[in-house]
Amino acid sequence: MSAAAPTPSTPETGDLLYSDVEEDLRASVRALVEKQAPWDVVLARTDTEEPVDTDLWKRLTQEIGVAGLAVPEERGGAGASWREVAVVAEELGRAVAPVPFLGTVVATALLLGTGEDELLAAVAAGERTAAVAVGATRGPGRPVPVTVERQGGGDLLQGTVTAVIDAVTADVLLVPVSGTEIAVVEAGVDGGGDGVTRTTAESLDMTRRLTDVTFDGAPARIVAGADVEHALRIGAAVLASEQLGLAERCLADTVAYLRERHQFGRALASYQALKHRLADLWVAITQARATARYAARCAADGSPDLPVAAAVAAAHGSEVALLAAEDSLQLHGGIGFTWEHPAHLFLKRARAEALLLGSADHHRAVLAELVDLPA
Amino acid sequence: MSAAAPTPSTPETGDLLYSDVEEDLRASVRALVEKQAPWDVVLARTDTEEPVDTDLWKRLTQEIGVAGLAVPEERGGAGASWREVAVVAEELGRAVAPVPFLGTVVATALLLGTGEDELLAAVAAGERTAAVAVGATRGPGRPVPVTVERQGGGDLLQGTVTAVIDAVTADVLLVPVSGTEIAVVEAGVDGGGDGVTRTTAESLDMTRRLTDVTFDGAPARIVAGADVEHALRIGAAVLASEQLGLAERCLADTVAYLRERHQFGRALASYQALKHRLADLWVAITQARATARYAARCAADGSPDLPVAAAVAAAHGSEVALLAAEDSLQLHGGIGFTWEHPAHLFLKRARAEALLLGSADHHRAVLAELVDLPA
Amino acid sequence: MTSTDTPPDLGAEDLAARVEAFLAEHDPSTTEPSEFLRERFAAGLAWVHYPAGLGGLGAANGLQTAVDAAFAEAGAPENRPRLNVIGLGMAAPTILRFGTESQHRRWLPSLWTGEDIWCQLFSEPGAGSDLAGLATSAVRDGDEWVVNGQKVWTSMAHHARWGILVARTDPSAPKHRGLSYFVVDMQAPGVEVRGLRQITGEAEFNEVFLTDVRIPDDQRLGEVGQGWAVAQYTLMNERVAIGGGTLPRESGAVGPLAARWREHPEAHTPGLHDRMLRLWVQTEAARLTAERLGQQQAAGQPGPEGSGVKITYARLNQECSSLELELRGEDGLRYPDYTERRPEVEDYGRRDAAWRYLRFRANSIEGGTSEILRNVVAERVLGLPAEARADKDVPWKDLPR
Amino acid sequence: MTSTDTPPDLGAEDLAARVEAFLAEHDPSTTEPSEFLRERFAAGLAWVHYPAGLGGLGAANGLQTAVDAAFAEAGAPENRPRLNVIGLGMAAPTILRFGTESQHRRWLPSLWTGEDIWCQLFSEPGAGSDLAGLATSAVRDGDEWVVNGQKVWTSMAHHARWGILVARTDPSAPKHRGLSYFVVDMQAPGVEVRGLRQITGEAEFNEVFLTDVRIPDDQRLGEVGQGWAVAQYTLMNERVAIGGGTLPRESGAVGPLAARWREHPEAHTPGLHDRMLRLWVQTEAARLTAERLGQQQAAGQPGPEGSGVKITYARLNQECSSLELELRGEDGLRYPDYTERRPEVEDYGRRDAAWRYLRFRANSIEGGTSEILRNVVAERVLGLPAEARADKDVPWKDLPR
Repeated sequence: MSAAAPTPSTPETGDLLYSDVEEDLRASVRALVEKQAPWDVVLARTDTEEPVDTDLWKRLTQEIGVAGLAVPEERGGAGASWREVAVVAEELGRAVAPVPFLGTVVATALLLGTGEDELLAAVAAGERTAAVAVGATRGPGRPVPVTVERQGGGDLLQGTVTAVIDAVTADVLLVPVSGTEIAVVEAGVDGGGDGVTRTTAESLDMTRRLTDVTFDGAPARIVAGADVEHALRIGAAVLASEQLGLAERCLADTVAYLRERHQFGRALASYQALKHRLADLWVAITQARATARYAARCAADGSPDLPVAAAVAAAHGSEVALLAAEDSLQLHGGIGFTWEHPAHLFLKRARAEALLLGSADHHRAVLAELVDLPA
Repeated sequence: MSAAAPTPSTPETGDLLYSDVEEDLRASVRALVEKQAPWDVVLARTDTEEPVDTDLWKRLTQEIGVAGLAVPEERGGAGASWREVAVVAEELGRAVAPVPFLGTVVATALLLGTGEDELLAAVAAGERTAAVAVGATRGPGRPVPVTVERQGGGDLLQGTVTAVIDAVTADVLLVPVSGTEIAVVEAGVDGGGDGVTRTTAESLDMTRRLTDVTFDGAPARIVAGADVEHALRIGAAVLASEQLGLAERCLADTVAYLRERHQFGRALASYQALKHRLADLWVAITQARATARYAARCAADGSPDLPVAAAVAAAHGSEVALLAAEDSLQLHGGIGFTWEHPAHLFLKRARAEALLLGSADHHRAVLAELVDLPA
Repeated sequence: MTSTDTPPDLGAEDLAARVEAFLAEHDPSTTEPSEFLRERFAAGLAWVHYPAGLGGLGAANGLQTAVDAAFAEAGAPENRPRLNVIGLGMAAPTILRFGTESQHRRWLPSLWTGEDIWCQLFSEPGAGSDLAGLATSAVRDGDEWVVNGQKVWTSMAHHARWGILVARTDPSAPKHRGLSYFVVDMQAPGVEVRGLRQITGEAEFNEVFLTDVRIPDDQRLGEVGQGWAVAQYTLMNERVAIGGGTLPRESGAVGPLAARWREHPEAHTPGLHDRMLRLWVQTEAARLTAERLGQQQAAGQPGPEGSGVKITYARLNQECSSLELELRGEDGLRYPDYTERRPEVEDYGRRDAAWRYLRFRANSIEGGTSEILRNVVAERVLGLPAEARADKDVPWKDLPR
Repeated sequence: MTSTDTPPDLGAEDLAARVEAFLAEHDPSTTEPSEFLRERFAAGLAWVHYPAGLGGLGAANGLQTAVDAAFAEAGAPENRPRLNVIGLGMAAPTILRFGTESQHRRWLPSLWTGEDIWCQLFSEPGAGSDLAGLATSAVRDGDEWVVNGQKVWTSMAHHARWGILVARTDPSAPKHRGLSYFVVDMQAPGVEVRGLRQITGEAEFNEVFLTDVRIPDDQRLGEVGQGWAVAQYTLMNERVAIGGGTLPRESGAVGPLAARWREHPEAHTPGLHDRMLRLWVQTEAARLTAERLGQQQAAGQPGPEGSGVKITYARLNQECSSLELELRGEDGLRYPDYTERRPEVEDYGRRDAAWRYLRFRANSIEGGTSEILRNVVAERVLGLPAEARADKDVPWKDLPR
């Protein structure tokens, strides 16, 4: 905050386009998701007791390998990068697919720093599902609500973590116990492992239900080398791509509806006020795409600009996705307010995502520090 | 900020309409201003060395009595109220009339608390012009930058006050020296009285130029009983009505232009995106009218809700006037960007007014205290 | 219908005296409620501005408030005003204005007492903003009409005994000229009411399917082909709700937001503070605007600000509840219950923040979308040219849909 | 025009060698600048993608940057690129595309060297967004055209030797079909250039009055009646400016805003902080969007994002400079000087904040209003129906104006 603070330097932008490999990956994911989880199937699942589409997740991980993209080949992954992960996130966001992808992303980023290669490989292969036990709204830089009791036979975990992302079907929980250490806890399936109680919360976002987890003397293995802040930042960066995909879907659905729907003898798409609104939304989405791509690029290349890139992408992506979902419902009129139309699936996802891994407000505050614009 | 803070009570709204007397007053002011200061005359004056229309001011004060409306009859005024003052402000704002009305309002509010009845009566009659020497951006609650030296023969004033409103032609300056005391300084005409140096500033708002005033041992009479905060609050409340008048004018001019201007074979007024923008502006203006009227009503009746009413009116009025002026210029297209079109007169006034007597940001901060919504 | 037994200048005092006399004769604590209401109707103290014999005394409109207050104070039974909001607010004035004398006598008493709940069968899946484009058909068959079609957004249909219906009686006429207006018996064969689940999970509104429903011609209101004008009259009555009494500061969606702010200082951030204050200012501005509109209406200047007030409240409800979710943080990610069910008619302020966020999305759609209302302001207030349309003079059946 | 002395695959190395050889022969420090520039043109190193004989070597478009850099490094004289931005950016490609061989030789050399500045005479007071509605007439008289009308927003006209002009040659044809395109001698009798004062006080642009101006027919570009197509080509070249090289973070109007913030902690408030951070994020998003667009164009995918980038930058310039005034407080109420004068061509970032606030109002008007650009996005990108218009097939003279 000196009187002659320099303008921040400009990191290299890098490649913001999609590679052919990425487009192929996108096509594979889209084809599978459109076949197995079209919106009416996704909607119908929300009224069941199985909110996660475990079969779709199995096929995504085992046929396409979406969980191992950012994991090096020698550690059991596909040896691609967070760029490709971000493309998958776009497609899953576009479909509000009820699979534990985001949680897996954060867990993978966390495990990559540790020596837990066996677990990492199992997660990458889709054989195991891991979730990171932090509150869903937690942006980088917030405290951890559990304690470790060192006992003779091993470490026992005590405490409650509420609103955990993608823990509904996780069979292993990674619990940050300091900035660099995590406790690995076997969670079992269907409810909980030893000393672990999971309760699936009734969640605003019906396609990504949150879990309250209580550890009451749960046996844990403490593992070092985990960079919790970095993993959450990777999560925020990838989330921005999910938001991009969601926003694109909302725009596309709305354009299609307005072209088809006639009122007063004209297609709604011919009304200039609606045209301009969609044009503004399209402009906002081009920006969300650029920021999400840049964040993914920084994550992939280990750029020192990742904290800025992730904060920009998250702050911008949250608002664009919410705008797209709210505009989409509004422009669909009454039908968009009904349960049997998909608009609410996107609205609920977008409204919840705007709080996930740090709100836009939080990310702007983070940014203020990073780019020397203090309060 | 207790856990069970009650919802604020609701003061009586009072009459928000215009009385017949007010409408008559409006008609008189409008007729005079339209005749003597149409926009091209106002514009031409800005290129001269006489930025204030002293002849118009003389007629407004002496023929219509605009300076004495809030002054009781027994003290030389018309015995009306701040409501009528606010109506005059609407009309002068609509015309961006270059007369020292706003400064007179604040000066009058200040003098009403004192025993300076001779001066008050002279100001009310338009025989003298008084300005309050505080910086133009000063909202209620900021310090005073002058000092008083008590000397044998009387008090001498020392210090500089920059950006004073309506001091260009003032022949007496009222300088707050504490929350309840003012120094009355003879300013002379054309430049300055004894120990007073005035410099008219090149101002963003060409129709209300600001003055930097330096007191270097200026003889002053210290007067008690002045409520500086209250006077500034009255000023902010009346300013909201001026902003209302300006916004109404901008909307009316824009509607007229869009109806007349054809592009692509249609009147611009037939394009729905422009129609909706004007509709939104109209809605905002109805709100500015309600808040300005309520502030004037509270000022007139000595309501304890005046601080809230003035802050709401000022915060809202600033933004609506600026929106109206910016939209007006934009929707006039290229012609609105030229010097020879009036749009810029309103834009510059509105942009400056948004800082006058406290910005919207400042008024919201004041409000946070008043309605128990602390940061 | 004219009345002969009404004093020409029935004043507030006269009415107060009549209420007092009525209460003396019918003790609310001992009279059976429906009996009490029927007697009140018969005494002309139901809606005093209605004609004598139809529940009123031909008094001035503004005098009703004091009468209602006096009955309420005496502990008189209510006529289910929230459940029968369509009947009392929209159906009744339309029946009065367009009905025959026998129709008045048939429907108004049980409507007012709340024995019969009414619903409104106007909107259709293909006719929302463009109501005149509706497709439900009514074909004449002797003294009856045979109705087929689908209506939607019908509140109270699952409680209703009667519905007011607009249907197309002449598809070869231009859209506004081929409509007629009926009263349909909701218990008639072929009327099927289905709850319409909405994004909150609940079914607050209904779809109504009409399959070969037979309506006697004496249940038609207005002339054949006059349906658009009758429907406009009904809808006009929808928008008179604003005004009357001082609106409390912090009413509406800003209330729970401000309360949450005051109760949770640990959630305060500068950015959220600024947004909340902006919404507070806008809400107060909207409140004063509504107050001013009420004063204008009371002064006989029925200004067009109503559309602006509705646009603004819809936006503020949405933005306040959305900000409230941000303020709630993790709690904002939870939802009480998406299970399909019928909601109570209740105060929104008491519902969960996430529920309100979802429910308020409809505020800018129901009762005129914000986009349509901007057209209204632009065209009727500012006098800007109407949107180009090609559907006014073409036979309805030839229009694109 | 085809060239015979250009190697079929002239590469970057070949060009570098040619530049080196040229510089060896023409020492920039001793050669007279205009002489140097003429020789550079003759050597085909002016715009290397132009044909041989017209300042180029028929090389690939992307190779120019390195050539310019090499000349700049050697201290070679410039060809007044900022003053002749219209000539180099818009007139030259149009002359090349639509001109005859003799027109090429007549105009391109002195254009490129900067000896002759060019201006563009398209917009009129009555034809802004709707350029095809222009009214300036050109009437044939033997081998000449007699031109009458008024043009506006003509930058550089007071410096210009030549102007590119669109005029109406057939008022009875529909608007787009009655136009022709000319090169007008700005020193010809009847051409009057007047500074057009703008809201900043300065006269940056001009009005140009054309009174019985005679233009020889050999100064026509393209066929009679083909003026719209030629003008479209000219305007297409206006929008290629984006891309190339990394845009610096905090470039544009957010730069001085952020600098002011860092330098004046005493002016910080939470509300202003939030607004500034939002604008910072939006600016960074816009920067990355422009970067991505540049990458797309470089990859041969000339996406339509350009309109969106322009809309966004206009808004951000306006909002950032407005917020900067709030941050300046009392200083934001002052203005440097409203005196009418001709401004220098200079960096906006160095001007006063209040000046920028005013100047940036034009950003959403000049070069396509934001409203028109939203139409472009809606119709050309999203494929939504075009606005209804009734002016396309009617004789121009019968249109409402």
